Amino acid sequence: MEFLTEFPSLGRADLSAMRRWIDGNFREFTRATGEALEAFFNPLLKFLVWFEDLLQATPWPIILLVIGGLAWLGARDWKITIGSVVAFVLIGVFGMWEDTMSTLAIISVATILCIAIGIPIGILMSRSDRMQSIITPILDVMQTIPSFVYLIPVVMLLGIGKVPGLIAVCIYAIPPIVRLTNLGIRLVDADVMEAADAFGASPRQKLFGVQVPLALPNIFAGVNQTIMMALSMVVIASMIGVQGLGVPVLRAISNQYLALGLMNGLAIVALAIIFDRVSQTYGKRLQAYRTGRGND
Amino acid sequence: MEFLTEFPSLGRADLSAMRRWIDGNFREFTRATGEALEAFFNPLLKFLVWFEDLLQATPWPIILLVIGGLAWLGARDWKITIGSVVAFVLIGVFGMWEDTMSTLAIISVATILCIAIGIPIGILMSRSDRMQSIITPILDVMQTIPSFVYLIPVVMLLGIGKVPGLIAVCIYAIPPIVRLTNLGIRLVDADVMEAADAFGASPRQKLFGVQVPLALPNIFAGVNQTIMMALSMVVIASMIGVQGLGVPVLRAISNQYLALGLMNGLAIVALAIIFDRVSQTYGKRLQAYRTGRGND
Amino acid sequence: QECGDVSIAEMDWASAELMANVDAIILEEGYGCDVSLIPGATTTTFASMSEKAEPDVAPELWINAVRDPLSAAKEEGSLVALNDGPITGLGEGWWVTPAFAEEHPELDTVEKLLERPDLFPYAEDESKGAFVGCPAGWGCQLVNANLFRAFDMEEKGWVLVDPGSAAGLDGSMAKAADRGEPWFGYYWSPTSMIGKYNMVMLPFEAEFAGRENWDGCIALAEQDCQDPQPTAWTVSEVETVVTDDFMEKGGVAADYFKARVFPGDVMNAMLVFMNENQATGEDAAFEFLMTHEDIWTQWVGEDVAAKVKDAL
Amino acid sequence: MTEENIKVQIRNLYKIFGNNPKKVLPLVKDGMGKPELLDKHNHVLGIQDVSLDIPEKRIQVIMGLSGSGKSTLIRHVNRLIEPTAGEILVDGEDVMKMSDDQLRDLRRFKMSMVFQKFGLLPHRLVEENVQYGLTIQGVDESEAKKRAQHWIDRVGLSGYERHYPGQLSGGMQQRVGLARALATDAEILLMDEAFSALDPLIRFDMQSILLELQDELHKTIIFITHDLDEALRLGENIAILRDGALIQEGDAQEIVLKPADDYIADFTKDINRAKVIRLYGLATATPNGFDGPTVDGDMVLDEAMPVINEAPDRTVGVTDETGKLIGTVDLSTAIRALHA
Amino acid sequence: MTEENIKVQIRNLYKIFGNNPKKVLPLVKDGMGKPELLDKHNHVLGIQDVSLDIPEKRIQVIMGLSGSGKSTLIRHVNRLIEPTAGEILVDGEDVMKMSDDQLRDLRRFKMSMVFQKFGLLPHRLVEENVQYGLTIQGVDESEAKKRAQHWIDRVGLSGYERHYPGQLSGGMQQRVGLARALATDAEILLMDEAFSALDPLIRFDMQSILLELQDELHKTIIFITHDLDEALRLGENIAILRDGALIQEGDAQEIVLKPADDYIADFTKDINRAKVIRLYGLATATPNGFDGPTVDGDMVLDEAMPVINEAPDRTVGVTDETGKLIGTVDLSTAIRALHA
Ligand SMILES: Nc1ncnc2c1ncn2[C@@H]1O[C@H](COP(=O)(O)OP(=O)(O)OP(=O)(O)O)[C@@H](O)[C@H]1O
Ligand SMILES: Nc1ncnc2c1ncn2[C@@H]1O[C@H](COP(=O)(O)OP(=O)(O)OP(=O)(O)O)[C@@H](O)[C@H]1O
Ligand SMILES: C[N+](C)(C)CC(=O)O
Ligand SMILES: [Mg+2]
Ligand SMILES: [Mg+2]
Repeated sequence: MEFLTEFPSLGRADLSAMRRWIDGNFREFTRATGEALEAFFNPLLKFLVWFEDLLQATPWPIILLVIGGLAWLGARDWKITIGSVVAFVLIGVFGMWEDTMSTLAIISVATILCIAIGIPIGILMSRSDRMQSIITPILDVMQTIPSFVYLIPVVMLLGIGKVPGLIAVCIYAIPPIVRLTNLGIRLVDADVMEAADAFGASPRQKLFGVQVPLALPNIFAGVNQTIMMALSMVVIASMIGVQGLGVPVLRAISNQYLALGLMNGLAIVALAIIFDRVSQTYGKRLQAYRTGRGND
Repeated sequence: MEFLTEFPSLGRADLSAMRRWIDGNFREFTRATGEALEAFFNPLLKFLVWFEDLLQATPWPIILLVIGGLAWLGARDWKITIGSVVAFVLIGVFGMWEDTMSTLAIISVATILCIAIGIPIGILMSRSDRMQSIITPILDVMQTIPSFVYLIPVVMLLGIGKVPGLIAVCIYAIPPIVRLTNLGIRLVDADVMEAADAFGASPRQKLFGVQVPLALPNIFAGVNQTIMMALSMVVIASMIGVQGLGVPVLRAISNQYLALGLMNGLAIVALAIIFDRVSQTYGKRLQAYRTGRGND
Repeated sequence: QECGDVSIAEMDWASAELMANVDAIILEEGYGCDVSLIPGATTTTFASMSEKAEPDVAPELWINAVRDPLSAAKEEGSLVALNDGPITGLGEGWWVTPAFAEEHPELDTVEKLLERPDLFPYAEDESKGAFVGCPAGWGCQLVNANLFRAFDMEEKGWVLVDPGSAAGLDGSMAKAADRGEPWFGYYWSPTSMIGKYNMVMLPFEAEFAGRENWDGCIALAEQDCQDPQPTAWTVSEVETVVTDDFMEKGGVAADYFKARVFPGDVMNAMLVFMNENQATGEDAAFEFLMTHEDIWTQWVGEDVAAKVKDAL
Repeated sequence: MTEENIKVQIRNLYKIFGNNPKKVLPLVKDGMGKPELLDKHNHVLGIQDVSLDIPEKRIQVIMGLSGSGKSTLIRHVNRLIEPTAGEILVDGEDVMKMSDDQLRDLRRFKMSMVFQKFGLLPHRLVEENVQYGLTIQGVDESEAKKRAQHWIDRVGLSGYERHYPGQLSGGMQQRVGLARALATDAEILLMDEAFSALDPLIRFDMQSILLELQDELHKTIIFITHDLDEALRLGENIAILRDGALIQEGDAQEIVLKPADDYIADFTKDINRAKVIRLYGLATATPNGFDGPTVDGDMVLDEAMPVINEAPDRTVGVTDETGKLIGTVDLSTAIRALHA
Repeated sequence: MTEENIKVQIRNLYKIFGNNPKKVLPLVKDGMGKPELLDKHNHVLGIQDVSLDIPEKRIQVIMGLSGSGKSTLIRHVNRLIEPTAGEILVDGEDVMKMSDDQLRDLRRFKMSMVFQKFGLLPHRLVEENVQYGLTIQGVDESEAKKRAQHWIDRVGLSGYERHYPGQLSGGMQQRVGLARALATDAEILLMDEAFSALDPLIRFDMQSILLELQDELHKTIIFITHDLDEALRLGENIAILRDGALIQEGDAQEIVLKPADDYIADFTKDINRAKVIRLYGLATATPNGFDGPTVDGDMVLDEAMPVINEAPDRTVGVTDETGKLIGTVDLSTAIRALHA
């Protein structure tokens, strides 16, 4: 009976020997490559530090102006522009300006990076079923392996701070944009693709002239999810020493300060909504044909 | 200058008074409604406990059989069926059977719940732009407010354990399926919808006869993301008292056991991949027309 | 003497896991309780106990982080501390890696080391020295922040680095120790990390500057501590806390909890055992019960001890 | 012909596409035309003041240049498009004032439609597509299957029941749409270029179906076509649109022989006049009687030519329905009429 | 006529749709027909052993029942579909053996296509759609714009340049597709029911464009149509498909007067024979000369009838290209030929 209800697993000793063997090897690997890796990422670190310092040092009225300007450029919509500026003013009034700037610095870099890397991978994935079957499980691992698990090796390799934080955010936030780019391209109408083929469009011309534009609804759903994922990682990132809104949230948790957590959490949400609305409205503008407003 | 670089925020005293006021009120609310809420969720708790006990008590060969059977029913694909069974055997061999059963119990309930709730909400959302503009920000909050933040009130209301764990998982995992259902329905070809209209299809008939079937590629992308999100919450859930694979992961983190974390993390990934492949292959079967295999 | 259902908090660090599992085995086998273990972290568990009286027992509660609400709860009577020292030989303080200690034998106190921030360059600003504090929310976070001011460390060229979490703190220390890099920061014992890496704790030259300074300033949030004075660390406090529900149900095992004290060296040995074998709390509990009969038999009556021994 | 009931009545219908149709409506009412409206105000004039009575049990053909608003007009009948102004009455009821439920019932039971672009359900098999209207009506499955199969066979798609629309040729897809519309057995059929993708043989066959339906079941059919021969074969009444406006309405002979303007004359110039022109239109009175062979005045020239050719003097007498002589036609007249 | 170069050569082409075409190919080669193949093996026979030589600078019309494989055949010419067996040579080069690059160049510069279902890019404005082929070729923007504008004007869509395809009527969309194909100035035009959604006037105009193009620029055009009149107007050579097989090929006169079988006879029965039958086909030899009016033997009856009617004795002489008399035709003969 015991045999049936308890799975006949490897012996305790075997398992622990195996675990130790893995850990030992990884530790060696860390020692061997850690420094090289750190050196490799150093320029990124320098940039992130510079960018954060820039945001921190810039007088807040200028930041508000820039944010308003970017929102306007992206969305061309007064409601969104004013909403963004008001959100930042509120964040300032409630004393979260500095943390927000730190978070803004790392998250905007992370999101842009994820999108810039994710879309090409998604395109690659849509090219063949083989590619798809190779990339899909990698994405599955990236999304479901608990961040805590890879935080250990990442910290062992790169220490704590912005770079490992950025990596952790990207590991988690890239998959949606990759998947939805792939899906969107695969859903493009076969008749339209046939027409492009018939005119001798090269793979490149098909991609940028037909597939990507027609996949935009899905690609922007991916952008939305990537933004959401990136911002949901703010707290995790701050667990490995990234400054920003995650820090007070962690403090709030351990002290059960509901209001503190809520306020900072809402600041994160506000960033997410601003990022999302600006990018989505930009996406809508790229898809003018769907609302049939061609004649202006 | 100080004024410019430091945002003129509310005074420290005001802010902290405000926070304390919120916290105080919530605490009162908790005491007032906590028991009623717990009673409300009691059946769910009983079910979760029963289901976990069932999985734990069932002899493993039967579980393997059931898993193989379900995989086959869903996917009708030998590779996936065998892969699933092998994955579970490996999980058992590496001594994670019990934790896996616990996680399986809560996550399968959570995923099914999320999909069952999420698709109707997504449908609702696709019905009107007004609905969309109401629901979208709620989803944004659900996805980006750090789980830690809502864990505080959830724990204060319901204590720690399976029910709050389930709630935390669902809050995070529902948004993708809602969003992608909505998007998929909105992308359905206007010509086809017009035909359905012309034949006098009721909203219900349009929905189930046309919109949902044609939105399936997107809905299943949503199912995929919901599964991924649910499984990525296993560790967070174990922070508030849910048994399962998250517990050893947390232990691994606090003790820097790389291999332990990795193994349990991979078990989570394996669950995710099995859930995903079975559901996606099922989805593919529902979309036979896209591969043009009608004549069998 | 009915025991019934008992839930025990299993916190997510090694010593707490061990204790929770030892308690679980003894209550189940010795007292016939029906024990469930509930995983959690210090503060979520504490909140659940004070608000919902669930779980019943927190075997190893580090009270730094929850000092105020805990004393409030004690006054109210909803929580009861059965044991205010379940582990002996607790120690908190500022540590450096062994490689560094060897290289710079002359820097043998905190104060001496504080003059050399250049030896611990901070990755994000190399002109500064990095001092790794506690993750947000731990009691030690407040203490470190206040001591940082008390020792004028900012002027001396230090940055107080927030590691963000236990994982961050452990990782940064492990990485440095593994690679023989310099590392200076807070840690505590008994923990496997300290033993495993042979970390060196630096003594303070300053004397302990009195309870008033510590409790009235150093242990509080920064804004409530206007003028922190340099001081050595106070003694650390861990308690075994139970809910009043548990006491009302008869508190069968109350005597056991009161008597249960793990000597520091034994605890350290167990932690090293766990670490080396990547053992679970359960594994370690059996190991402890089998190899340290001399210790745990003193915590319980003979009949109970006999029952537990039978079950092993 | 007897006094007829009006089945579908369109009254002063306007439809303008663009961002703000209501704003430019007055301009259109004041007579601004389609090109000017497009040029100056960036709105497209879809339908301009169209009024049309479609009698019960008739086939109403609608013709006109590409882009003249035919599809837009037909879509108003079952309110797939909301008009900018005007009324549509079906059986005397204002479609615009119907509740959702009424409208649904109208579409379910009274009308069915064939779309220019087919509008098939890509995810359903051919047989499921054909059953669609019946399923919507709630007809039970086996009955629906039976009726669908009948129409599938009738349009010549037997064997393709379990194919998806994407696996069929254009004309086959169009026939699926046709079978779907016919299967519901609705009183009013809206057919937007329903045969445009069909070859002459199948097209002829499909036209025959329509004529039978109309004959036996007295359906009211609104039929858009570009094919003049088809219009002539089917259309008891033909309406011609240009730039959204209705410019002529009448039976085939009227339109061919008395075009309202050059546009229509041009439009019909390619027609096989031999199949349109009937003898009574050519007969010249013979005050002093005629004793050669006579033919019915309703006969078209195509049929009459060999008769005239064989007749003595190459001249025939022409009679009306009652058999009374109304005049004579000789070969030269006939040939001249054909090549006017 | 002079000896011509063959532009497109199709040799023993087979196309079978289904899960395992290669497996059933031998059955088809052994003569199994389309209905049987569908019934017993669930494969659709698209093209069955078609061989066809299409000479340079000609318009080749392809006709056939709906579903007979016309679209499938034309898609093989630029290899949008891979054949199950057989060869396609364009200018002597085997399309199946081309590398990706060669194939791309072929499609870019040598061929262009109008699709039965239009295949427009929904996200591009009308003008961008028309420019598409040029953009692909790498023609610079202002040049492309100019050429596109020319064709937009030519197909009658001026004013709609900045609309999206979704905002146009079916026929307007079809003309966008047409303009897009014409704008690339390719040597070979593949036109799959390119005018099916057009009204007679615009259709006539578009036919004229094709005839001009063919006349002035000597394009080779493969044209699928269901409209017999159109086939006659355009088609120097007509090929007729049934169930995927080529059953007759020849010029219009041949097909109308000597149909290979009943199917074809049926197919063409509705044709306006007056526009097909030419005098030389009817002329009876006059050994002792003829001194009345003469006409060119290439004239179709439609034009000749008034002349014959006005001629003395209602008889005309018929001459060949060189003006030599080859016989006479009288009115009765002509009328009988029309109503055979
Ligand atoms: N993708 C496909 N899968 C399966 N069968 C197909 C596919 N495409 C075409 N067919 C079949 O091939 C046959 C020929 O189709 P094709 O489109 O060439 O006909 P067509 O002559 O162009 O007809 P139409 O005049 O109706 O356009 C049809 O029986 C059709 O069902
Ligand atoms: N959704 C729309 N948005 C803007 N303009 C439209 C829309 N639908 C139709 N139109 C315009 O309305 C006019 C009439 O279109 P309609 O489809 O009724 O023409 P049609 O007579 O059916 O032509 P065809 O014979 O080419 O099908 C066209 O000029 C077209 O551009
Ligand atoms: C010192 N510990 C990290 C174990 C507990 C705490 O300070 O909350
Ligand atoms: Mg139309
Ligand atoms: Mg075709």
